[in-house]
Amino acid sequence: MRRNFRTKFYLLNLFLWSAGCLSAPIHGQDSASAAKALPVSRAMVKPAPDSGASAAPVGTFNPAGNEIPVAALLDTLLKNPETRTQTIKALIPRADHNLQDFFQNLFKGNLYEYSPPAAKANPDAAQPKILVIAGPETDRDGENWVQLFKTYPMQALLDENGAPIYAKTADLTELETDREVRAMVQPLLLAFDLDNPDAKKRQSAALSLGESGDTLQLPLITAALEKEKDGKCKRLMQEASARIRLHSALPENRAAAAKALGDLHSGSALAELKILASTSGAGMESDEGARKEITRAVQTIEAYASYTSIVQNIFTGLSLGSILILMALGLAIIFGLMGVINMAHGEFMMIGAYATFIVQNLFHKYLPAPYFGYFLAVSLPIAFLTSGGIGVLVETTIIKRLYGRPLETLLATWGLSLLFVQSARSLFGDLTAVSSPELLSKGWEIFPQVVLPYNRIFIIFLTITIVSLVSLIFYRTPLGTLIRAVTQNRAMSRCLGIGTRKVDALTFGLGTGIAGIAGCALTQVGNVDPGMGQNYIVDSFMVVVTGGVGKLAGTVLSGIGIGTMNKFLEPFLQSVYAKVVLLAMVILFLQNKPSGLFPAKGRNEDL
Amino acid sequence: MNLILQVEEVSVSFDGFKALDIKYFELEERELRVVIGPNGAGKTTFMDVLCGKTKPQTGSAIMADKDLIKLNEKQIVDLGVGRKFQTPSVFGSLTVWDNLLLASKSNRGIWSTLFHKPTEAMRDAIDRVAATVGLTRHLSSVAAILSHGQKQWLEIGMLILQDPKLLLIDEPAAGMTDEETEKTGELLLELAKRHSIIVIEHDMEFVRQLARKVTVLCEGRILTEGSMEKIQNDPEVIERYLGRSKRRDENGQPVAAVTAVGTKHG
Amino acid sequence: MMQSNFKATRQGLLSKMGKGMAMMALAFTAMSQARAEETVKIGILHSLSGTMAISEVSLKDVVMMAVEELNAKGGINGKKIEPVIVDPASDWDLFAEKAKQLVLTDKVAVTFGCWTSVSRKSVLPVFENNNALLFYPVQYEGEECSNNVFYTGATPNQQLIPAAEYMMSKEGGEYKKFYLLGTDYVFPRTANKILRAFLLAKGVPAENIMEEYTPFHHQDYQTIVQKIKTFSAGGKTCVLSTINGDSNVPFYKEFANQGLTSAMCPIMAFSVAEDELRAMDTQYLIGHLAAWNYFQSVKAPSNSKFVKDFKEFAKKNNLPGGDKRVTDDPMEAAYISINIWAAAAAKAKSFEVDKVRKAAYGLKFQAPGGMVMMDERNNHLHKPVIIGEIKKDGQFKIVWKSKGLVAPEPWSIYTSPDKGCDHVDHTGTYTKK
Amino acid sequence: MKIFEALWQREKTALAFAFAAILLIPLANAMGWVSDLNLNLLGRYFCFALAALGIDLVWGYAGILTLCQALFFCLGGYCIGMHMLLKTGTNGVYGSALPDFMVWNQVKTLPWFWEPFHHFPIALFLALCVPVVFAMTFGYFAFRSRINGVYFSIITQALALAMWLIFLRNETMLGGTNGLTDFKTLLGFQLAHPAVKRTLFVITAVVLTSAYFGCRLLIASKLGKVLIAIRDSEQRLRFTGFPVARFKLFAFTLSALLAAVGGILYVPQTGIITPGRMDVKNSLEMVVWVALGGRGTLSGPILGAVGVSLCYSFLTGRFPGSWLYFLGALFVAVVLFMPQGLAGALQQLPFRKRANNRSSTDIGPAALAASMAGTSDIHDPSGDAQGTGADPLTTRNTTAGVTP
Repeated sequence: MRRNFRTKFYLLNLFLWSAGCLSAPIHGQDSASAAKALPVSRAMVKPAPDSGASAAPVGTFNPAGNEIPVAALLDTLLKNPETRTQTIKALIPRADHNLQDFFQNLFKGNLYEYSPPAAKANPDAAQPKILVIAGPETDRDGENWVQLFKTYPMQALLDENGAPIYAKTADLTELETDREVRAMVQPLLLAFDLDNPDAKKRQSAALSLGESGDTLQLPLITAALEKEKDGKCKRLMQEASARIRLHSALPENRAAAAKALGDLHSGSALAELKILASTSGAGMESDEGARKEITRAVQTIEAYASYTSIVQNIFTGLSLGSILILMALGLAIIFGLMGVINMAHGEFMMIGAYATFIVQNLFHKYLPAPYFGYFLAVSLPIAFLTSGGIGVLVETTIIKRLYGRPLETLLATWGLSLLFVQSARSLFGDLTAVSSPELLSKGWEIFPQVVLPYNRIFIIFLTITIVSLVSLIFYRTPLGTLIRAVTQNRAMSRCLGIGTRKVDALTFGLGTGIAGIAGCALTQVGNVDPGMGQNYIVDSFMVVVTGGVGKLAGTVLSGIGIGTMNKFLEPFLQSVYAKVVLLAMVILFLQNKPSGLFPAKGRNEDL
Repeated sequence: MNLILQVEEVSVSFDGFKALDIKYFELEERELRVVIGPNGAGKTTFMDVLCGKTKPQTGSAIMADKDLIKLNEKQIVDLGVGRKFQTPSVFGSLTVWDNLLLASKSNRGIWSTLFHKPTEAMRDAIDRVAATVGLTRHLSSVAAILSHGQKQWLEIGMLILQDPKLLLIDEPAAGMTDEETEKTGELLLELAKRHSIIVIEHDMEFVRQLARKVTVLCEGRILTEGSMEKIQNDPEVIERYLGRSKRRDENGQPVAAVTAVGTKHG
Repeated sequence: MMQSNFKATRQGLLSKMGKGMAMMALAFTAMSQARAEETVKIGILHSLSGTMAISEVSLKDVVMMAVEELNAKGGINGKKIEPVIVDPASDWDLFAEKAKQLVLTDKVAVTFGCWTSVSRKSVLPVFENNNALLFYPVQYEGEECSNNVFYTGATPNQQLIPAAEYMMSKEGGEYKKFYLLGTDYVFPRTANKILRAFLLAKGVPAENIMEEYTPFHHQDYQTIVQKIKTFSAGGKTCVLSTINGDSNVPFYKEFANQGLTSAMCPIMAFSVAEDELRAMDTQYLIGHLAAWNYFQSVKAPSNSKFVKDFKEFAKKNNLPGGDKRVTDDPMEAAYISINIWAAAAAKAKSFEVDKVRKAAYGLKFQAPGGMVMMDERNNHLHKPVIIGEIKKDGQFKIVWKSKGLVAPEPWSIYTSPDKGCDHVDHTGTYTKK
Repeated sequence: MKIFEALWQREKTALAFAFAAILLIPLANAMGWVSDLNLNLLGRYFCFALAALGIDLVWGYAGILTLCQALFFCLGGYCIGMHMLLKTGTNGVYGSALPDFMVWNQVKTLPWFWEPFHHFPIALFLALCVPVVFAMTFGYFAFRSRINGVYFSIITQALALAMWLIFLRNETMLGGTNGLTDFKTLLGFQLAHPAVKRTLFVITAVVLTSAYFGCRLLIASKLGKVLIAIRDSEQRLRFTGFPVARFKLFAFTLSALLAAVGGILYVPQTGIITPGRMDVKNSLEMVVWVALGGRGTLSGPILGAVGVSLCYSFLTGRFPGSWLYFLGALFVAVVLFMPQGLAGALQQLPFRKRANNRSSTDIGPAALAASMAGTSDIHDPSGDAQGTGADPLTTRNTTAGVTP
């Protein structure tokens, strides 16, 4: 019981502190007396929600007796916008489990004023406005509708017939709150979150609590730690606990905390530890022994950080490399194999990106929300077909007249690129957004602090797939044999009865189609605008040429090489200089290997 | 007679594959040597080494006390080595006359080229050579529109004007009619009176027409050397190279030549 | 007018062959003369193609809307406005050329245009040498005080300083460490120079300020986000971003995907407005901040009308985006520009540059975002400063607003404390005694 | 002197144009028939034509596609811009002897490399020298290691990109993104004065004319033939005993010099020089002018540069929303319907007689292709070249064209 009481006190202080009532955390000893004087919601220290016990009903615990009921307070929120901040401040100490949803939605800005329609029985009596929580948005006939919920506790709002009520978002008025209010609510939500069934929530709560460095919150974390099963949450809570204990008054506690942080390789505590470890300055550790431990922890963490940064650099390099490969692969076919200097290559990527945009919009228009995420899977083939189809069209109308006149393909495709850019601008304007599917948002945390974003992992795999598919097509299918035959010796192929026109068109279509896929993939990391193609064309040509013209394997290797090199340079140099140095390296590389990574071999190359 | 070229221990390999491995080769002044060998025997590589296009991993090729292997292309040309490539290599968008003018001996620096005025003697030489190779009518035509054989001759004409001590001629008769081939042969024999020449050839008739001494290359190595007669009777050569030709000799067609022509156009 | 008539005739006589053409020229001149009688030309000098089109097209649209409105009210001084639109195509040299064309050939009364500093610098001599007027509607780096340019965007103190102050305030989150990130050109460089001076003056230690620049159109923010992550690991860190244009999308995406959130490390942006947000997947952006002088979400009747009118205008004219179009700060500034000019011209009862300029000083205008005022001594605008937080619908929740209007400081007190801008008692820039 | 007579015979049109450009147009401007604005436009486009002429020498004739011409153009321009900016002196916004952007960057003393630009002769010398030395150094290493064709093109592009990024930086002390602007005088003359502008125009026209005829002479000389020979068969030329790398370097450097001269004349007429002028796209655009005008003819690049730029200027003013359609369609149409570029198309006009000449220097690849088109199928050759990794950026003179 004693312990329980203590916890309550800590929580209380946390609220007061966060509400700005206390200027500094109190390291008070006399917790009992402080607790008596203030109302405390016992619901706060309820067991984990899945244990079966539910929160106490409203108003059953009201030691002060003259407290305004929570429901009334909530009503004031609407009636009295001027005192809104005050009201919320008053509500904070009253936070129990039933209010959790209220606070969460307040924080997210999901609280609305709602004027219910007049009741049938009494059409003249104006219904009072009520405060509601809005559910997720759904699209009905082009308008956004939301389901409405009661605020305390959160339950579906029902009409006279017992059916859930929906409302147009346009008819709702948002409950405006200050950022200050939300800043006060945040720690409260964290405390709620520490025993949230969602592990992610617990993690971010732990992280933020650790950041606060507030010793008052230590028992909360300790309690949570005991129950915690999830490994990652556990780690974060340990880290948070140790970070808080760094502020402990006892040197040995601080030393132990530092050791724990060192063992945890806590990157987030590094800055703090460094200040403590310094031998001068305001924040230095006063105790010699503790400082030694802290210094050791700093070293451990830094060593670990340099190891993870290598992993991270390899990943970012691979990621950039795979994007470069994806961009350059189509060009390697069109330029490397067919000899067409395709200045419109970037624009074919743009076409792929806009195809993705259109598919996304169609999904949003015609399919229910749960299917939105699949638009990317659908748009990959669509982007391929659109870009490829336009590529075939361009080949059969323009490029086919120009084989053997590469100079003129340059001019014609330059002209085409202008046409494409302007068409995109007239059709879509300059600003369009392609969203990421839920699945590709966020990332995979392989180490603490090292997150590999899913969209980049996706692109790496996409690149691997496309490269494998292309090499399969080229070296394992009759079409590939035809393509290789025609691009190597068109006249001879024609003599052998190969329909070179058709093969040319298909090859060009394949190249532009891959550009389309690249464009589709780029929507996940970059933006979609009519000029986007221009951003990529220089890099694409550089990758193809550095790899060795006409060599697909060269393109792949040089893409990875340039990507990784760039990413290993960038941490040391500013990104501008990293790029300059990289360009210089490409120049020097070609000085030594004047025909790229994989020079074309052949006895007749002189002729 | 003096040796003009002495090649020792030259070996070239591409990615581990030994394309050329010549222990010893010598050429006398004003000698016309024919090099034969099956496809991939290293004939063209041998010429590439001599003119500086390919650098061997080891060996030396001494000409006029200088090692060709240590020189670059231009120095080799200055030393007096001229090269004609397998497929005709001329300046397509220049006229025949201009092609010959560029080949003519003169200072080849930038400024002297800029202010170059062809002398009477030079013009005469060009006209003479044009007559020799039968291109007088085409002097003002663009080289690209010449026929294959005419291009071959133009290239030979350019070589003549370049006036090298040693001519390296790779398959001069390729793509020529019998008549043209014979004329080419005569031209080479005429040239051999003043120059040393190495000729690569597949056409055995043509080889017979030229032949004084023949070197047989096989898998990068010199199989044997000697007169045409000796070669034709060498069992190893027959085994390796002319073997198939023996079998079909009853048709009266030297098969080596037939296969060679086939590969040329392939 | 007579003179040009005469010239055309003489030209026709000179080339006897082209008599017919001379007649045509005459007819043309006569026609344009007839039209010129009723209209006053204004130039619109915004890039409609090239890299800057992404930002500038909307400004052209909003000026066109204002022209329509003004013409519907009968024009100015009895003349209808005739806009001359040209496309400088994001090509700085072409900006100067087009400015010359507008000023010398089309003889426009005023020009509205430019976005980047370099384009403004490029056209500046044209306007100064010919005593013409330019209205420049974008927040800029200051340190300029031309007699021929009206700057209706924010000066550094009308955007940067309040934003930094806010981030340091209790309400804003009391951030202690600042990552200054920008695209490598003049505005971010100056902005960061001023911000750094300000932060240092406020006692932020130098090691708590990081500064980094990326090239134009930079697309790969992996490393930079990692740097931010490392820098912010200890908490209480915010990013002050002057990233421009198409780099914003990849930056915010990477930021979110590497697990950083607005709660952990908010980004305060100076170049991201509602229009840019249209091109972004807002799920990544919720809670990040921006500082401007206007947001579409400003609650005012004049603003509701402005927003509604613009959406209708976009729909009616089949502009891409249609009624999904939004308004933002530079657009409001462009709208203010033309209206202030119109008011000044009406007040001066003339389109003469000198008279209009004089009339414009101290002029007040009920802008969509509230009352604004042209300074009484220089060509900059007094504006409110507003800080907004991005919501998931791509609009801003207003979290802070300055009390009243903030006076412009073309010369920042943090970098050039001894300089001022005054066209009344001085000739532009002067040194304070 | 015979060669001059021949020139007079064959270059009547060019001389007529030169006469018009040098005398008639400025005169018309002085009389007020041609506006200052248009005169200025034409003068600036002549500068572009100079750069394009350079590209034609090195690409059209020697077959080396360079993608950093705009860089040399800007190097020349920056040098002269630095001189003019120093001469602006205390007339700038800040009233400091230092250029405005330096004051703004809180630079207290003039960086050392600015010092020489106080004096016009030195500045002019450097404006010519810097690009030339730069081109020579870069070209020397590139040509020495035999970087050919597309590989050469891409390293020049990488160079252009790297230099652009460097010039964008403030630390370079060249004005960053904003570049150099606010020029007031050149050699004491007010740049804004119409007579000064006219004089600049005349100088540009004279320089362009001399460059054109200089190139004419050069191409007609044996050196011109060597350049064409490099394009046709570098190997053959090498085994004919020519130091090919040196000739290439000569052409590359000369081309850089022409670009630099263009840049020197461009900046005083434009009033600003920024890194925007040297970005990758600008170099590509210059190549497009040459391709459009007709590669391997000397009038082609001039026609292309002036023509495309005039179109650009006209269309962006007249059709601000749709000019890209016109320009894009123009490029495509030229490719499809004028396979020899503008110059080739003009030469084919009925009233033009083809000069029958022994020398082949006038016959560009385009004309050649046309002459071969009757006998062979154009659809063929590049594939051949590709299979063996040869280079798609330089049209080789395709022997395959006459395969029976």
